[in-house]
Amino acid sequence: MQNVMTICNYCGCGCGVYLCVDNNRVVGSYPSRNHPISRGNLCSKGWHLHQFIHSRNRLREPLLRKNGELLPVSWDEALDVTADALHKSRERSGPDSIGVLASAKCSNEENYLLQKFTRAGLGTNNIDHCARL
Amino acid sequence: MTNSIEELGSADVLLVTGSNTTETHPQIGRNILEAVDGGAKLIVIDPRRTDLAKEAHIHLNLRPGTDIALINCMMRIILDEDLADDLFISMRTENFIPLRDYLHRLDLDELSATTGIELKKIHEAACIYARSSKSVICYCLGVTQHSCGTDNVQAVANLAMLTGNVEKKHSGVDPLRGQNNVQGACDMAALPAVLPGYQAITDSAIRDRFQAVWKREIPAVPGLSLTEMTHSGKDGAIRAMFIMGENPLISDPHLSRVQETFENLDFLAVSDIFLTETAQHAHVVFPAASFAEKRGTITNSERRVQLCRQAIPPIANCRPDSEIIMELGKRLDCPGMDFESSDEIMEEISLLTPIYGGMHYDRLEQSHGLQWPCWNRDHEGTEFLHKYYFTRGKGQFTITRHQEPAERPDRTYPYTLVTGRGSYHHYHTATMTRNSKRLVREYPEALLEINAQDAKTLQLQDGEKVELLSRRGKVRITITITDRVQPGTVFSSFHFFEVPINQLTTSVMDPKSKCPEFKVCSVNLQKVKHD
Amino acid sequence: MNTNFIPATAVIREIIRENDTISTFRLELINKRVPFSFRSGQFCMLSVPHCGEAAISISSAPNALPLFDLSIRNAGELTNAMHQMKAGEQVGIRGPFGTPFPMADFANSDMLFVAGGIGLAPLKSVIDHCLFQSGLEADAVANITLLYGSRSPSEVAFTTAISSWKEQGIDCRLTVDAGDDSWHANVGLVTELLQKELITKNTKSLICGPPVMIRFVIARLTEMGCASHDIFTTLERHMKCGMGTCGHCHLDGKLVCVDGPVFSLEQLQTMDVMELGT
Amino acid sequence: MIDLQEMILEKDRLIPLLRKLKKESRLIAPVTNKHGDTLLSEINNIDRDTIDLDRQPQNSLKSFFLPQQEILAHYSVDTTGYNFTAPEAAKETIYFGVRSCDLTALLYMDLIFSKPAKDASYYDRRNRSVIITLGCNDPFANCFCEATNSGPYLDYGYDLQFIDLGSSYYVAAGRRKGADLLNKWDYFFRTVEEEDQKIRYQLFLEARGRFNRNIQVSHACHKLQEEEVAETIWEKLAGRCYDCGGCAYVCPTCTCFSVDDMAIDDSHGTRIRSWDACTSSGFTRMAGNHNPTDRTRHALKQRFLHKLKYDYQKHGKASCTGCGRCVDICFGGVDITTFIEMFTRDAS
Repeated sequence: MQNVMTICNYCGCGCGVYLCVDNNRVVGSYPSRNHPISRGNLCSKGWHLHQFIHSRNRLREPLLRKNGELLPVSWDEALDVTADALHKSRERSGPDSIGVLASAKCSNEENYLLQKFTRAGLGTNNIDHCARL
Repeated sequence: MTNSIEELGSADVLLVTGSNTTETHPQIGRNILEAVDGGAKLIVIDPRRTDLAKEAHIHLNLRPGTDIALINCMMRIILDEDLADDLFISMRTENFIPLRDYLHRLDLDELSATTGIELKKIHEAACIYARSSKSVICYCLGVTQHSCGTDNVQAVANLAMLTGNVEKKHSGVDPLRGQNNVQGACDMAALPAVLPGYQAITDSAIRDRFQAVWKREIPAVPGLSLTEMTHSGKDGAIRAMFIMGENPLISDPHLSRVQETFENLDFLAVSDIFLTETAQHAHVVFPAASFAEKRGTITNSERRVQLCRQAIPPIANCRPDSEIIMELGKRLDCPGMDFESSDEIMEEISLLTPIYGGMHYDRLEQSHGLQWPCWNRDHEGTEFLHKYYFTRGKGQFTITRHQEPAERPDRTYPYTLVTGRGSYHHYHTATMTRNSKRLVREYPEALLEINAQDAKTLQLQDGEKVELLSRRGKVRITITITDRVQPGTVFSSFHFFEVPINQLTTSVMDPKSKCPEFKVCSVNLQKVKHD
Repeated sequence: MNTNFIPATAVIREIIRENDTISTFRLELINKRVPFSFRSGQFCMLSVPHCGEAAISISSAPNALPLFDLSIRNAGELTNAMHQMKAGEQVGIRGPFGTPFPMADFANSDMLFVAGGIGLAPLKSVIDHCLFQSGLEADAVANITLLYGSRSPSEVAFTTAISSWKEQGIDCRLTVDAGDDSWHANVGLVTELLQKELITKNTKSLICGPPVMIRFVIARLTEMGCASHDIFTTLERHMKCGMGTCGHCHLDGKLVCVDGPVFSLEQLQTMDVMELGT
Repeated sequence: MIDLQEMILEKDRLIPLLRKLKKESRLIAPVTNKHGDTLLSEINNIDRDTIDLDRQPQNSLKSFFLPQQEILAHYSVDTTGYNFTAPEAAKETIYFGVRSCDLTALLYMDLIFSKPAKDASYYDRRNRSVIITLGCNDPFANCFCEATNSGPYLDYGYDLQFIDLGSSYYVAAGRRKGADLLNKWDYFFRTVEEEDQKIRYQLFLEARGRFNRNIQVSHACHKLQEEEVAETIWEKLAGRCYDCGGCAYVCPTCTCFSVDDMAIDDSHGTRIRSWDACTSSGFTRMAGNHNPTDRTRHALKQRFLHKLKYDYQKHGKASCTGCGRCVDICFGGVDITTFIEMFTRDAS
């Protein structure tokens, strides 16, 4: 059993929380006492932070719509199809025909990468996220 | 937030407006209550009698959408009582005289009538706020999610500047940020008009700096905002979308228009950890790694950039979003898509983003994070903003005038629906919380809060299902009778896909911030006839 | 290793549809580690695949073993999954748990059963047991009366059992909150059936149903002079273990799963109990 | 034969002793990590993981004996039927540096998990454990174990009790397994001198005088046997309870749990036991929305009465061990000491 310090994934408070890891499974969440926000306690969501990680409903494979149905495919196929579709849309209707939504649930690095990809890769500034929702 | 969360605990007066803090920001609520228990005064502005409002010395339960009238009323009282901070106004602000003259022309009784709160209560609140030099204002989406959201924020800023309650420890104006990394997503420019660190996309010198690193030309014209994209419609400008970890088909206003857009896209790819309602519409779905399965930083409400450590490898065949983006980038010939770690990405961020200039992984690893602006390695971060100067120089007073919400109650739709996060146990579209057994047990279904008086008029029993209708759609929902809402107002959340409350909400937005008016729309309730 | 959280496997032998939402599942254990026996009033922890466990009272009498019945109302995730199951499929059983009815004290008594809806399930076990005893020894119990309330005629459950009881001489009086053209029995609350002539000095009353019903029936019986040690009820509470450790069924310092679920009014009067409206 | 009841261990011998112990079992001890938090953790490398005996561990023994989430059973549903199998057996474990309050809590859990039948998983871990406590010479800021009769030193219940005498530890065996350890590793120890006894006694007296907080626990327990708590007190407390469950989760004697199934795929899954809190409304809610507990008025009633009234009735002792963990972490500032102060003040 190992305690890995991380930051809670729910609200903007940003509590320091230990994920208890046993055999590559997260089996608990425990507040950090020394962390300036959590100060030894979490809210109900934080105390149960570990519960959704291994949920049976997690997506496990890339999916591609074939004949109206989402079916598992390889990573390469899913990525190729996506890159191809974005490329086509850009060729046909211009870069501003593509819209990108980033996420307030993802990391700074991922958001940075996605806006870089949108601006430098796709050539549009159509990028936003749910800041106002 | 301009302040740090910890500072709230030592403030003398806390004015909380449009925030159900104990439920939505529990740790901030904890600091507020600690201040109250230590003798601080608490003023809560909220149409609902939230748990925090119950602890308030004064609860100003205004009619939804009358924030400006209320703040103007408070400012006028402060002027009348000679409680304005003249020295601060003359040294640090500009444009005060027009505001003063405007306030003097207002009629206090009229303002009080507009808000639905008796003048005496407003008077008392204004004096408490203005008399202390350690007064802090916290606000949340209850202020911004209005068609006049930007003006609401300006009114709040006017109030703080009028009394000099900014620019020092324990006093300031604190927008509470909702999602764990909404602050960071903004900082990183997941926004249509800026580059990382809020640098204007229209500024060619700034673009040049980025172009030098990115090796590609960056378009100079600001892009479309989220609602402009999701409401672009059947033949709209948006033909293809890539969505990372968002669920607009539940979270966006006026859902039927969003559905129309999504059903007519040529292509939609979604990366998420669950098969959300939005992912169900996609052509391609990428299984993303959850926060526990990757490394990266997030920025909390007080601008604290913190390191999230990887606890386990990605489950099944999942991959971190960063890998997905880079793979797509490589396939579309985007240069600079070969980072080996999030550490390496941060190196590029700190190079291009001055406020993140001192954010280095080794420093974040050693600490509980650093608060931006953090200019360089020697800078220790910034506890509170606007010390010595405002971002734009002098603080700018701007006149804000009361404006009625886009929709007002009428005969057909006599009730006002306020939406927001409705439960302590759920988050946003609840994709994560509804996959947590305990949280589902605690709050299993969507509820509509209604006042006992209205329930009586409509002959509704607690726990009964009703049909809730607006001009745009209808949903079936279970009611809960409570004194949290005033007569004439009902409240619900958007956590439950079975009750897509945003079928009802309006797509009217604030013209500047593009923030939708989630807090006011007119609805009617109908008893559901038993089969 | 002692494995008190490992259920035994039971096969569903038969499913008896009692009404639109209640069915009785006749079960038989197939891999019991210890002999299985129980007494009327006890309950089991039922496992349904992927749904966890729920406490369900046993509705058949012990003499029917090795078969035993669980009568279940479709009211949540687990019970809904149970209602999708078919004869021949398997479920998990732990137990029996809890304090049963004090059957020995009922010898020679006039038995009055008052039930509402699914609340008849635990009492059914007692009624069947009384009838079985009567077959063995003439003075097992004296008269048996059942007052049974349902919300509507279509919700009347256990009709097969009730007709069989009637044939065996039990005075069964049924009532519904709201009747229809097909309904010829009483209309009104079950408390309205509680007439003076039903009560003797020798009456033991056993009540089970929704909390409000229990409260009003107890009040009425007390008013008619029934002693608190002659009134029994069985309480329903949320339970996770059945063994007195998980804490969910706490009741003013007691635990319903071990100290109950059967309580005499005499016991309940010393506690702060929802069913008494305190 | 137990012949080595009390011995002295020079501090220099502590690590060598623990190194030997670790070879035979898993070793758990308080460790302060790089984030500044002290947690009872598994010692993987005795030279690198620095054992910190100066700070109170944030977690208690509960995290190990009744983990936040544990597997009670594996199940499978397939053509062979619906079958359950027991989880793996526990490992032999030595817990070192356990505080008196936490051992007292463990003894309470022994009681809870023994009736009516011994809880299999709990006793499997318990039977494979050795508990070495450390008497508290300097109580922590929120501690009040003297008021709950669970410290600063203990008279029984431990396998070994260490008392810090400055340059050495006074080590006493309280149970067979502890005495066996003393016997086995006798060459690390020396015999107790009269001087050691004197210092130990002096330290004990001083420790008792060092508590910051004077909580009237036994007064509250007595009073609760005689009178009801005013409704206004319950309502005031409930109004400030924001339903985080934190007090119950950090409490070393809160043993309430939930049992749920976690499906892995259509035909496999695990039955999970996890911490629960009586303060939340879903704890007692039944199908059909009946709830015997009204959270808005009585959110904290069961928790406080259970600890101070019911357990006092049943076991003659409150089941609060004065560890102070729930103090200061409550979002609404209504921990058990707030209640005791409100209730006992109300009297005068």
